[in-house]
Amino acid sequence: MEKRREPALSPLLLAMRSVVKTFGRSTAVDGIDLDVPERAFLTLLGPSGCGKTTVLRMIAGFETPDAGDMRLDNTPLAGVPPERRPVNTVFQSYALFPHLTVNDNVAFSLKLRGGVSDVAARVRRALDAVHMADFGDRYPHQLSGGQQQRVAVARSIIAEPRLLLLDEPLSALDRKMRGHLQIELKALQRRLGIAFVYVTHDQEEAFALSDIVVVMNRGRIAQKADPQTIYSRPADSFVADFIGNSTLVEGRIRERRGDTATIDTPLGNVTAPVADGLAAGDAAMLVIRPELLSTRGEGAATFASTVSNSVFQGERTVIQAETAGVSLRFAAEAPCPVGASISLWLDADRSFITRIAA
Amino acid sequence: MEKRREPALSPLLLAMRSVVKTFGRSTAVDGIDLDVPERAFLTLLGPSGCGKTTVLRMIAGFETPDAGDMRLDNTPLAGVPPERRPVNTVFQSYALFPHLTVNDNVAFSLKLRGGVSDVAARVRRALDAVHMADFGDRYPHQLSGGQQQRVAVARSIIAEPRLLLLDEPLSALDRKMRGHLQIELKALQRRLGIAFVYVTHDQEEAFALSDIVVVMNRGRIAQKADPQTIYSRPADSFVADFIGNSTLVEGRIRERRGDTATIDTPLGNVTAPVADGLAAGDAAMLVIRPELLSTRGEGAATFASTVSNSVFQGERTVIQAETAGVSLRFAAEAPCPVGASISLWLDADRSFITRIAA
Amino acid sequence: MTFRQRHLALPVAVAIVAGCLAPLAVLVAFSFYEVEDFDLIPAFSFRAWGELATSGTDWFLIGKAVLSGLTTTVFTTILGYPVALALTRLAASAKGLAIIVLLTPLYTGEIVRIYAWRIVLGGEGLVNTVLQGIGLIDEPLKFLLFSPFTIGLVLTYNNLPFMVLAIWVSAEMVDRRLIEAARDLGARPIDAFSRVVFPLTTPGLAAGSLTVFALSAGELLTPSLLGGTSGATAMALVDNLFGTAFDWPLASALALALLATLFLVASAMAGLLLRLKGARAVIGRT
Amino acid sequence: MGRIGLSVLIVAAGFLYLPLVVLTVFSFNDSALMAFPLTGFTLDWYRELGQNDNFLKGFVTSFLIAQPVGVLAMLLGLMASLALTAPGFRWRGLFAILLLVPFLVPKSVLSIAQAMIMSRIGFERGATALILAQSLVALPFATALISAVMVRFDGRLIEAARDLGASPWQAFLRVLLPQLRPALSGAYSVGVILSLADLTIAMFLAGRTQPLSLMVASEFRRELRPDLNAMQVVVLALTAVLVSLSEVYRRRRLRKLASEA
Amino acid sequence: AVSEIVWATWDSNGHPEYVTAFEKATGTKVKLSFLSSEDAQFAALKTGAASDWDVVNPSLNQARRYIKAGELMPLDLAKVPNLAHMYDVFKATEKVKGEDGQTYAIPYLWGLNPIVYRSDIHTEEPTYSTLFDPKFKGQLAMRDYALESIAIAALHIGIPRERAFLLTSDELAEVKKALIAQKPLLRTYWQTIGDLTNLIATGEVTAAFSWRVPYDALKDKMKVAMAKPKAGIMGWCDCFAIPASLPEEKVETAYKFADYLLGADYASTIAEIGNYATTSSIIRDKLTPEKQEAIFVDDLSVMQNFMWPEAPENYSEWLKVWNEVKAA
Ligand SMILES: Nc1ncnc2c1ncn2[C@@H]1O[C@H](COP(=O)(O)OP(=O)(O)OP(=O)(O)O)[C@@H](O)[C@H]1O
Ligand SMILES: Nc1ncnc2c1ncn2[C@@H]1O[C@H](COP(=O)(O)OP(=O)(O)OP(=O)(O)O)[C@@H](O)[C@H]1O
Ligand SMILES: NCCCCNCCCN
Ligand SMILES: [Mg+2]
Ligand SMILES: [Mg+2]
Repeated sequence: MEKRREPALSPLLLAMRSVVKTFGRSTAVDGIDLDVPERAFLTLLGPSGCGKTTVLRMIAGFETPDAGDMRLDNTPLAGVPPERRPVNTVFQSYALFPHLTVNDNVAFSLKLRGGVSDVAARVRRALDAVHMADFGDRYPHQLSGGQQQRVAVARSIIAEPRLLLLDEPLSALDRKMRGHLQIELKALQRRLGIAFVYVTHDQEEAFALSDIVVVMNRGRIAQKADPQTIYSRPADSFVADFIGNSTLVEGRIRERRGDTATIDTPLGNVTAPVADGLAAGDAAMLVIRPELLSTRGEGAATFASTVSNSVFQGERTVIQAETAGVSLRFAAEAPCPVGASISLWLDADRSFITRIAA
Repeated sequence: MEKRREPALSPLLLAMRSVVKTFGRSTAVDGIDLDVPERAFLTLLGPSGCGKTTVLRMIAGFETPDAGDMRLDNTPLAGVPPERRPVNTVFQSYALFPHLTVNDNVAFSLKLRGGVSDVAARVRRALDAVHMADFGDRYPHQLSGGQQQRVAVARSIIAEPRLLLLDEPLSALDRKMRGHLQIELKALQRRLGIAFVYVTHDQEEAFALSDIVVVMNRGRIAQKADPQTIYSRPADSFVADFIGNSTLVEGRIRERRGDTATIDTPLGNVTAPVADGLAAGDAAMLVIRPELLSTRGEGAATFASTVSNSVFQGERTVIQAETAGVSLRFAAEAPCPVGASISLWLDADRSFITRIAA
Repeated sequence: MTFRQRHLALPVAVAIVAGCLAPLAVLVAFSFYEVEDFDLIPAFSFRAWGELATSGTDWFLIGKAVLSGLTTTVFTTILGYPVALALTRLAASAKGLAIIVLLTPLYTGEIVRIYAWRIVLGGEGLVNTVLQGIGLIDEPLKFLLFSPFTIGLVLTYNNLPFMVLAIWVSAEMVDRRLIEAARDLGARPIDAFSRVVFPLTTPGLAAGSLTVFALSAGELLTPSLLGGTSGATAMALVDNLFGTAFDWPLASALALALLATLFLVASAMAGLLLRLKGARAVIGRT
Repeated sequence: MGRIGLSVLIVAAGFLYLPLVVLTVFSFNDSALMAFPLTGFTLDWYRELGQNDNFLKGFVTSFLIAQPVGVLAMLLGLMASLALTAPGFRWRGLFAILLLVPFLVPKSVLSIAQAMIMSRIGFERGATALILAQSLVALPFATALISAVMVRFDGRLIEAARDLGASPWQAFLRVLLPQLRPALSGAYSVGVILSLADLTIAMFLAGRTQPLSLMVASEFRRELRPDLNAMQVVVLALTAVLVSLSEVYRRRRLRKLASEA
Repeated sequence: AVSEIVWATWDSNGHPEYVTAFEKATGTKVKLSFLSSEDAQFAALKTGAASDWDVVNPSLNQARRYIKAGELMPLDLAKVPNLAHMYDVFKATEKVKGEDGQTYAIPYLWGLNPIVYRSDIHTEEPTYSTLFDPKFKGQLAMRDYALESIAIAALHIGIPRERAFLLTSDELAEVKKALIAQKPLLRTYWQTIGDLTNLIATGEVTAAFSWRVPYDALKDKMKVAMAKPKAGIMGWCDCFAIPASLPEEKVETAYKFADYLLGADYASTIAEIGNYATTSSIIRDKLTPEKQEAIFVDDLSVMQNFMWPEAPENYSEWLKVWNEVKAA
């Protein structure tokens, strides 16, 4: 396990094709194609109930797809029971064994395997990685929520699988601890060459950690790309809306010139980079990310607007300003009095025109 | 229930005095004083395992304090069973009733009360508020994690208690949904004049929603204040470190003049606002929040430094730069190549000198 | 064919078929026999079934068995729940001891226990002596012994541990956090019981009810030794027909009728309990 | 534990132990009659009992028969419960009905029919026959008890175990089994109790073996003597000791089993 | 020689010390297997569950059904010399003979079933009608046994003792009424003699149709007496018999055992300890008059007064009546 091949062409570890899963009348996963290259860190993002957990459960072997094909190392997964898949999971619900201590929970897979000589040391190391080394003798019900979650993480990484599935593994942790564990996880992944399929609701986490981000919506994949692309060139208005705190302004494309287009919106005409396939006359969406708006900028477009809301969030204050019936959101370093009139500059070259999601 | 008194002097709803709770040998809550005024939105922040849930459980009546006094409306709470406290809880573990549908889970408290005529309508409204109206007939195990969490929120708000305890109520939700629900919760709180005690790991959420933020550390309260104060004048280095992404630089105070002092640090001498009680000669900590550092500023202090890390996080990129053995963190709009030499300006007037935590 | 969990049913089914259904088949055959001079004659005769069909006594006693089973089930349920729930609150280390304490009374032989009850309930027995001693009554209460009351009391006693055990193991599986959630939402302990604990323990209640029903409907010794002149039972009648009367066809027919009736009632009871709103969702999960 | 819970347990224990206290008292009463008033203290009944080695033999026989019955009922009940709760078991309903039969069938009739079949196929009556028949009768009780726990078991834990590399069997041993422990020991105890209390089946199937219940029943046909009480007290004490010991032992074994597997 | 024989019998007939003489004399061990009821014994033989019994114990009045069912072996009486000492009543009985005229069972122990009563409460000696007397409501008991109970009720309503076991359907109906009317007067039906002893000892019952056992057990502790009703005393008698299936090699020993039961050793020990008389006169004259009286052999005419309970032709009807009475 310790010895890993050097990556040749980053071959595919997992391939899912047209995979469908329904529960009774409701379709949880609606025909997705998903490739996980070896050693990749792939993150699933998407609204609550969009099918992320279901995808992980199919990979782990707890749900059987109703249709479609799944392969690991190019071998079909159908019929392979969970224990024979080189996959481990951090469950969204932790699923710690209530009758075992933290140590025994973490040691579970090593003891099963048998013949592992340094179980105690490895358990200790795994618990150290999640800052839980002092809690080895406790039972799960004697731990706080975040502590339980960290044990769940330790339990899954100790087996050093080829593919690790993490279902919101850090959701119950404070920012500081989350930061520590992100670093630990990333280091582990690099050291062992494990591939991760990671579910998180923390977009900063997703962007910071991932090689590939997959945005899901209602059982389908809305976009698959590297974080930068997802962020700056969202495939459609759903992704644009879901990611970040962008303001979306609907309009119609006036004219297209190569990779840019001019769109006619309630804010006026804006010229910006445009998604492939959109042509003059199409209805489209202008995506304005908060950092593209500023009160003292040099951009092309300027909007006179009125502050309608101002919320202190620590490092910054989120301000909402109204202009021509559109609510623009942006971050400022200092609060603004509600009702104040301000001018807003838009860095239109970095905004994006995308298609309207179905 | 619908009719609420106007606030006179924001009288105290809940008062905890020197409350202690131990589990076996470990002390979960170590003598805290906590006041919750009527209609207040109070947030508990703190590292995993610091005692937040335990505080909520004592307020709700599931744990009996080992020592100390708890009063609600100036009446001692000791001996009052949970059902007789005008308090409802969103449990960290949801604790949905597995044998009841979503509708019946949410209707639980109304049906108990009896004589409520519009149960169905109110259930519908509560589910609407959490965007779960379509799931009324499902059983909890047929829901995704985030859906379950939203049902838990709906179930607790429907009874319109005087005090609502929320233990990481939105942790399993995506940013978008979390935003919606934050607005719903805040609106509900205003409309009904309910007081909230809220636990979250999302600091932006805490700052955006709260009237009072309480930072806990190892069963004690490290600081209680409004969000601005917590952020800009952390009571000690623990709070400073825990909140935000500040860089902490240890030093010794050279001299103090009124509310400012000059501190001698590896970065050089910096003059900045200082915490009460610190005097010349004291060891102290300079707190540099990321937004106070910039590559093109006008501040007093300038540090020549080398970029050591740069992480894309969506709206911004977090950059780490080394100078004089100190790692400075700050946010930039665009990534920086690692190894680049940059000059950093510090807005020292807005930084803060605080005491070193025990 | 690879091994699957459900295949475990096979050995069990074989055991029941060989050990129980085969003998029952023999009884079915007997029920169509004739008896002549203490000899069973294989004849396809409906004599036994005809006699059974028209016998008021037989059906009365079958009905009595059902009634006795049901009332005992009800009493043990009412008494069993508080005890079982109290047991779940014991410290883990005390539970092993508790199970022993709970079951030990049943290790005494039934007959000896029955005579102990006579001493407790008799005219010159413990209860009457005490009550007379403190002046609550002048004459001994005769109904305490040799009456339907006695049967009810002792059957409840004999079966209570089984019911407690079944509810208890089931109640141990109820997540305490659910009870807390109910209390938090305004449920008094009694409400938390009826709305959360009860529905979630219906599998245990069903197990306990079946056990108690089967055991008490089939009781023979307690009614006959403590029930006085009201102690007649279908079980005793079956025994009597087999042994004393040597009317095996009728005995077989009666036994089969009794079995069928108890079977119907037990299935209805289990069905009812498991169909309760909550139990279904709980069981649907497996 | 709260005051209410404690008082419930005390009252329950009072009720359950009332007859036992009475027979213990009379086992020390200086009269051959089990009737009030008490006449004086004596150990005669115990002395008499000590001289009657039949009782001891009977007790040992009963105990030795009850153990395998408890174990068999527990194991078969466990198998039946696993089958009943198995996913995709098409014959679940039928199987459940089958399990009800030994529950409800009148035991005397059943054992007569069993005896006839045995004599037909040349299976000798005796301890083995008795153990098998009693286990069959205890089986539904054990199954009901174990199933009640099994249906409420959180399947996610099994998933977690499988995820971590456990085969179904290992997941069963290491995750399900430890949590079934109370139900299993309950099933075992019920088997033991039904076996010790059984008179009916023994009457027809015991053959040359003489379990205590048969001896007590035949003794009691003649007269009720306090040595029966003394015997019962001794039996109780012995059983309590043995049950406690075996409980301790079984817990160890289960734990060991779970940690070895 | 055979090392062991198994004797299925009542524990009161077969205390270990009753058979030590036999064991010493023959070197064969007697293993006692106690019966729980006559019916269980018959059922055990019938189902083959009795294959390990070598000697069985039918009662005189039920012997016929064992014989009819073919469960017993015809006996060679020449192998039981002690038969010579048997009282004539027993010698003469037809109940142990099959339709083939052969003898299948040998009566060896007998007694009578009196009314046992509390003489401090019943100042007049009870008769069967006492058991139907509302004056004693709640203090009376009958045996849970159709044959005797119905016959007693028949005597009570005036049917002559000759016909007490030969009732017509109409008479049975009358008897049934009487028995149902009697129910509220009864404290309970007794199941075993130990049971009845307990009932009398605890004051629950003051008069009951009984065996002699309670009298012997209680006479030193309370005022109890036995009544032998003039209307007709119920006798009982247990028989020796060999199951038809007994292996050839054990038969000799079984005969020896039969002879022992009719011999002096058994008769004197059981008279001494159990207060029972065997069917043999072999030791009668050596007993003290008190002992003779105690076991009813002082006046042999008592045997003439016995009503030997006898299963009637319409026994199943009797049983039905009795079950109906109990379920009423
Ligand atoms: N039943 C218990 N037995 C022993 N220790 C316990 C028990 N419950 C909680 N603790 C300990 O008390 C401390 C506080 O727990 P608590 O659940 O209040 O933490 P928390 O602040 O809510 O943490 P988190 O953010 O991880 O949920 C933790 O260290 C925890 O391990
Ligand atoms: N057993 C089930 N029966 C019916 N519907 C189910 C079941 N399990 C999941 N679903 C539904 O399938 C959809 C996808 O669920 P899934 O758990 O995969 O969502 P998710 O993306 O993980 O959401 P979350 O972020 O809230 O955890 C949801 O709408 C959910 O309600
Ligand atoms: N119906 C059979 C009665 C036989 C009685 N035998 C009694 C033996 C005396 N203890
Ligand atoms: Mg999920
Ligand atoms: Mg917590």
